Amino acid sequence: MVKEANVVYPSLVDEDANELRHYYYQMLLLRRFEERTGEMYVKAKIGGYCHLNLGEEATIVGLMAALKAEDYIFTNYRDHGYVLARGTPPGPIMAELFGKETGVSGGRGGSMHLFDAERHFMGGYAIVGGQVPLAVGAAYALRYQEKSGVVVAQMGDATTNIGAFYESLNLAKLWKCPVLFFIVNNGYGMGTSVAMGSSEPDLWKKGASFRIHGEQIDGTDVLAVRDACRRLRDYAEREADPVILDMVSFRFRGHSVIDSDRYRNPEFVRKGRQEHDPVRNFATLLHEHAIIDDAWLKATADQVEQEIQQAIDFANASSDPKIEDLYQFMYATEVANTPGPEDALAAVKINRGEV
Amino acid sequence: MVKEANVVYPSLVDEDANELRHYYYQMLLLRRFEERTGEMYVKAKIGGYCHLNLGEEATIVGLMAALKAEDYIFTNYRDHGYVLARGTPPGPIMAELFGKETGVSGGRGGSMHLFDAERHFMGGYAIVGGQVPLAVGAAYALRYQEKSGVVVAQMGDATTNIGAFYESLNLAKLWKCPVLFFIVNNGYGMGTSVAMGSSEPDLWKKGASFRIHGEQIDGTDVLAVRDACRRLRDYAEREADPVILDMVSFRFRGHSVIDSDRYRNPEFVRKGRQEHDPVRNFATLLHEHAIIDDAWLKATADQVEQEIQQAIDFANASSDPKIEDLYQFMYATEVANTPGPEDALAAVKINRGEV
Amino acid sequence: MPIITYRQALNDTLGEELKRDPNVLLMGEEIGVFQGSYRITEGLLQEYGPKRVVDTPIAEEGFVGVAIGAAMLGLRPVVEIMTINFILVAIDQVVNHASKIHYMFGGQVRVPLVIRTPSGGTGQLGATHSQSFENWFAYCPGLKVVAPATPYDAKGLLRAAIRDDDPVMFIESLALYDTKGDVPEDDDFVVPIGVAEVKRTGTDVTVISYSRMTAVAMQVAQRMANEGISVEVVDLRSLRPLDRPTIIASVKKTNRAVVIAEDWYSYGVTAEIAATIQEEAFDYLDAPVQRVAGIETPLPYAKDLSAASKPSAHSLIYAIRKVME
Amino acid sequence: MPIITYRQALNDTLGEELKRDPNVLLMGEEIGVFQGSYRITEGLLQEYGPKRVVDTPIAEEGFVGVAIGAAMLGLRPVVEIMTINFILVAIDQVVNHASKIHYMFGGQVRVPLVIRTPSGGTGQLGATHSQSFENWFAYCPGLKVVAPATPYDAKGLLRAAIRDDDPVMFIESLALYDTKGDVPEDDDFVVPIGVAEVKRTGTDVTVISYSRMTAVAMQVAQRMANEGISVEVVDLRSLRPLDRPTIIASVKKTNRAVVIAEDWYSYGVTAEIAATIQEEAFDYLDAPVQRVAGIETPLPYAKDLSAASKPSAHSLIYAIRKVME
Ligand SMILES: Cc1ncc(C[n+]2csc(CCOP(=O)(O)OP(=O)(O)O)c2C)c(N)n1
Ligand SMILES: Cc1ncc(C[n+]2csc(CCOP(=O)(O)OP(=O)(O)O)c2C)c(N)n1
Ligand SMILES: [Mg+2]
Ligand SMILES: [Mg+2]
Repeated sequence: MVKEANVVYPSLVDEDANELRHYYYQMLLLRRFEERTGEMYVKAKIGGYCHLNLGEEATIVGLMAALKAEDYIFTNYRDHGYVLARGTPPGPIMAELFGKETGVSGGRGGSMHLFDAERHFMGGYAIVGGQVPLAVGAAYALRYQEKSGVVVAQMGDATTNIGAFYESLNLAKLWKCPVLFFIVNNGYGMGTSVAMGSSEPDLWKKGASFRIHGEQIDGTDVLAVRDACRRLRDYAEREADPVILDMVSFRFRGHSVIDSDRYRNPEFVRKGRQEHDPVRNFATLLHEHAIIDDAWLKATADQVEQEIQQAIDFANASSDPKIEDLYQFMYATEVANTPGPEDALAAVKINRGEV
Repeated sequence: MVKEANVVYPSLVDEDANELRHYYYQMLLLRRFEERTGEMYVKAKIGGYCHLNLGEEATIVGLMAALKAEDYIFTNYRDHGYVLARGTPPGPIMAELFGKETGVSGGRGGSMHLFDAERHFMGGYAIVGGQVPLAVGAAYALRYQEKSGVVVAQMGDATTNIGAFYESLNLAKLWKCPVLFFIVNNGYGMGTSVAMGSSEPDLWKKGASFRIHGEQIDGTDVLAVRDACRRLRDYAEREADPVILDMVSFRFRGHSVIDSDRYRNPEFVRKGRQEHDPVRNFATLLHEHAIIDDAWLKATADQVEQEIQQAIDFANASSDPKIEDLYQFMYATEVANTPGPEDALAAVKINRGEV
Repeated sequence: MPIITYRQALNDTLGEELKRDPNVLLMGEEIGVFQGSYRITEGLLQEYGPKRVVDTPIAEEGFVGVAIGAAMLGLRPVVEIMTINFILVAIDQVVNHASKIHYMFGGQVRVPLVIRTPSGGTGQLGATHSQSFENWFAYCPGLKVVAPATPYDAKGLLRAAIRDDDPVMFIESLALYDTKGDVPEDDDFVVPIGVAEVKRTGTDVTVISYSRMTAVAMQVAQRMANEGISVEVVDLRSLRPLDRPTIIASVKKTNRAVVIAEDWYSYGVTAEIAATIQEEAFDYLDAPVQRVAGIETPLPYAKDLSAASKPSAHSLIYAIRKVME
Repeated sequence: MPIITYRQALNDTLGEELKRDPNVLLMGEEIGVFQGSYRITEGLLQEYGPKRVVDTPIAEEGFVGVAIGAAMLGLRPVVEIMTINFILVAIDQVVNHASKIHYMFGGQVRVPLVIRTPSGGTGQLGATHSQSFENWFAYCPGLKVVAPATPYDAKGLLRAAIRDDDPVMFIESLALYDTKGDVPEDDDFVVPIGVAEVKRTGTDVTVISYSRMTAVAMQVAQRMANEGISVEVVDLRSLRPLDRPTIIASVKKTNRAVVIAEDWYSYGVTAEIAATIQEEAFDYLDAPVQRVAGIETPLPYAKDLSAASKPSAHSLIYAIRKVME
């Protein structure tokens, strides 16, 4: 177990400049997608609970840069950025947030329950810790079927206090499952600090009771994240052994869009956003190394803006799921005595007072 | 965290001979109580599931020698020995196994659910791991009420794989609860060896993810157990800090009285019973130190036999709980619309075909 | 009587009970520093301090178990589970332990525990955040289950629950928190557990409901009155023990019954009430008991689908008309 | 057709499905080395090896979750939960995840999972080891819940469940394991999920039941025939989907119904059946539907109290007589 020293990248000579620019583009896409999502929520285009990835862009983009197509990802409810960075177009994601038929989950899931089978994005799960055993199960299946690949079990810091997490660590180690336990350590579970929730606040050490290796990584440095994820992903795959990644980042806003964040000192938040902004810091770095210039930044910002506006337009233009499709995804295997489209229409009409 | 070296007692000069004899007496009482319980089960005097403490006598007697009256004990289903060694007379315990009104739980609990409020024996709980958070809660209450004392959370080795155990470790450490996590490591959970169940088979290390100190102790040596429990009990009380005790012992028979133990090699079992018999080994030790002689052993055996026979006679002579008392302990605070004795009689008569 | 919100009634009661009895303490996620996910515990940490108002890690099974164990030693924990959906990870502690301890150990120890949690849900909360499980708890002997519909009952039942020596599941509803009503100032006012209330008298049909659906039923009863249909509303208030006599007395008078609950239709609360009525008032019934409840899918997120899946004033009116045919 | 035990029918079916489909695997506590707590999996580890027959640690939440995740990637796990009492620690995975994944993600992924577990209990198993929770699962959209009463149905439904692409709760009963009956040898024989069966035809009264209580009902029907009462027995077999048409058709014919289940009376399975019948066959009923179910306490251990708390042939006969009055 090691707490990795923060790696400093004095030179970016070994990097592919296009790739670096792509990371920045992706992080900005996430940033703006989430900011616009917040706006759409205020406009009541989006309902229910809605959690943003603001401040966690480097964690997500770095992870995705390290993963291969055959890998799988299971996340919690703070899931927009993951599916976006995995390559799902913004349109169907925004459409899902709008509850439209064209959404990634057909409008049935919403913000907390995104899914993209094609890209191995295996869902957002909104019960804290619930996704973790599922991820171990997916890794179990990979091993069973003798396939390559690893599975990411994404979670927040506070999730490491729930029983399902620990049972999962034990099973993953015991059954040689290639799982990255990917902890997005934004310092808080709602208003509860890591130290208030965990008797071992060094989360990367939480594998100690299970003989699982863990590392702490600066989750605001996209290259540090990518490198650690690549190394540990390959380790997990090669050795069929789980690992813990403790990704330290800063939560820019409240827990969800409706949380006014009144328990955090405003000065603390202001400073955090200034110092730990993964998007701006990376822009500065690329600028310093003359990999980007102001014109490129402007063009990229414009492009991102346009893409997200298109996504919003797509979502707005999309249809709601049809009422008669209420039971559509009830069962994968049809059996007797289950309701169908007519039953849906009849029941809904009664509930709406249309009969 | 240390794995304690097995302490050897070359001389027993510092020990009170009467106390040593009492330990032997208690261990023999447990041994014979359990053996007779097995017989009573075969005679169908006892029903349901029934788990014996055979081979674990030193663990239990050593623990009880270390505890104070103000301490509390929560156990799993393998609980007969604990309540016996805590001082509850054998009669009401056997009566509970027989399902009699005079039983320690009024005949309502049975083998897995013994209880003795007066002696702070806070129950046997038959859901694996279920007792562990309860024990933390009791310790929490002691601290809240600023009382001295500690709480024992007894469990088996295989119980250390369930989520409730880990959540309890975290809460106990975080909230400064004086809990002894008392793991009776008999090597198996039913037919599953420790290594098959735990990715960290050194169970005393399982506090590592929670900053909890743990020790492994020879659970077949009553003095080693007593000394470790005294020391760690006092530590837990003084520092308001939980500890883990990994008590290695040997399970003499199958998991429960109806388990034929066919998954363990008979030779392994024969050898284990020979080498790790806490009762016989302690007799040998006391004999060697001239603390007991054959006459004393004989007299003690006779006394134990008599006590247990009296317990069986007591249980046999006791009455069954009355049918009209079926709802008796339903609620502590009576409220409206709950059934009473007449309802019980009426309902039972119907079920029995007496109407 | 002052008019306050349901939220305020709960908040006041928690504060008053904290003050009254030093053994009362609150536990739960985000109830202190965050001041409560739905602000039920607002200000209480500030007033009573961290010993009495305990923020917990996300470990429902663990801290519910801790609360049970602490109750066994004489504390009186009032636990908040953020929403009833999350109690599934702690349900073993509630059902396999709390509900059985008093009975199974022959009455030697009490478990004076309250678990407060909002059930159901409106507003696109989605499949995992909008369920109702109070029927599960109502099924379990050894528990008491209450579900107040008004600020008055919220206060009276919460007080009764905290002072009761048995484990009480206290079911709330997000949609009720902002509703207002009269609440007595009397310090010893309680609403008894196990007793339903006829919240409105009527002669043509009895509507039986609890929690948020009682609010819906009261509105509908008012509307139906304009149409000349006299609706009696029986608010169950307690699901366990269930006040069958009050239900039956009402149905014997009106000869018609509709049961409404927000949970899923099959195997939900309405099933028990309908079964009870046909059993005990069969000869008085002029029509089958109608059940109104949630459509049986994991709740879809999309706005229209979501809204259309839950029972409403419309569906209640439809059922009343049907039973009056 | 060969006559075998219910246990053998399950054991055979598991073995055959393991052989038929390499993606089928068994998981659970003590199913391998120990050969099954109730010997349902006897010999299967020896025959199919540790890859296909997986002994798990005591971590129900974890391994049920692992099974769900593995099912999402195409495996077809058949999980044994030692008894239904222990599923409470895993119920979050079943209800908040398995039951919702197909629907909530718009049909993109399937969860072909079977959870086998015995429910209920006789013989002084005590408060924590003798409960029935199938009503809880039957309540949840997205699950399928079956509960066979005979070796024939055990085989046919287990096969259907394993070949089904949805999560299926497969409810067994300790007391049925040693019962015997005909089982077809045909390799493709299945019993369809969601379909009840009239196990005995009769004209005077319909008894509706499932699992062990169907065995009781069949015996009682035989006895009643001697007394000149013709009992029709409807075996539900599936609790979700519930085959309401078969129940209603029978009751419309006999005009009288008794429902019997081993679970607790209030809010149990019998409530749904009784409510359904009064709803859909009200005008055909000559008497209220009678419910026969367990007495509502944590099951006491003492022999007499324990035995007297569960429904029996006696209580069924009593109810039949009452409904015939
Ligand atoms: C079992 C359960 N308990 C409580 C909640 C409510 N809840 C949702 S998110 C959250 C905080 C989680 O914090 P963390 O794991 O750090 O993730 P973050 O939100 O910071 O990304 C809580 C308590 C839940 N969804 N599930
Ligand atoms: C949650 C739960 N799962 C499974 C069981 C069944 N069960 C009872 S005891 C036991 C083995 C426990 O082993 P261990 O903790 O080592 O204790 P021991 O029996 O060896 O004393 C199991 C699997 C249970 N009672 N509860
Ligand atoms: Mg966090
Ligand atoms: Mg063991």
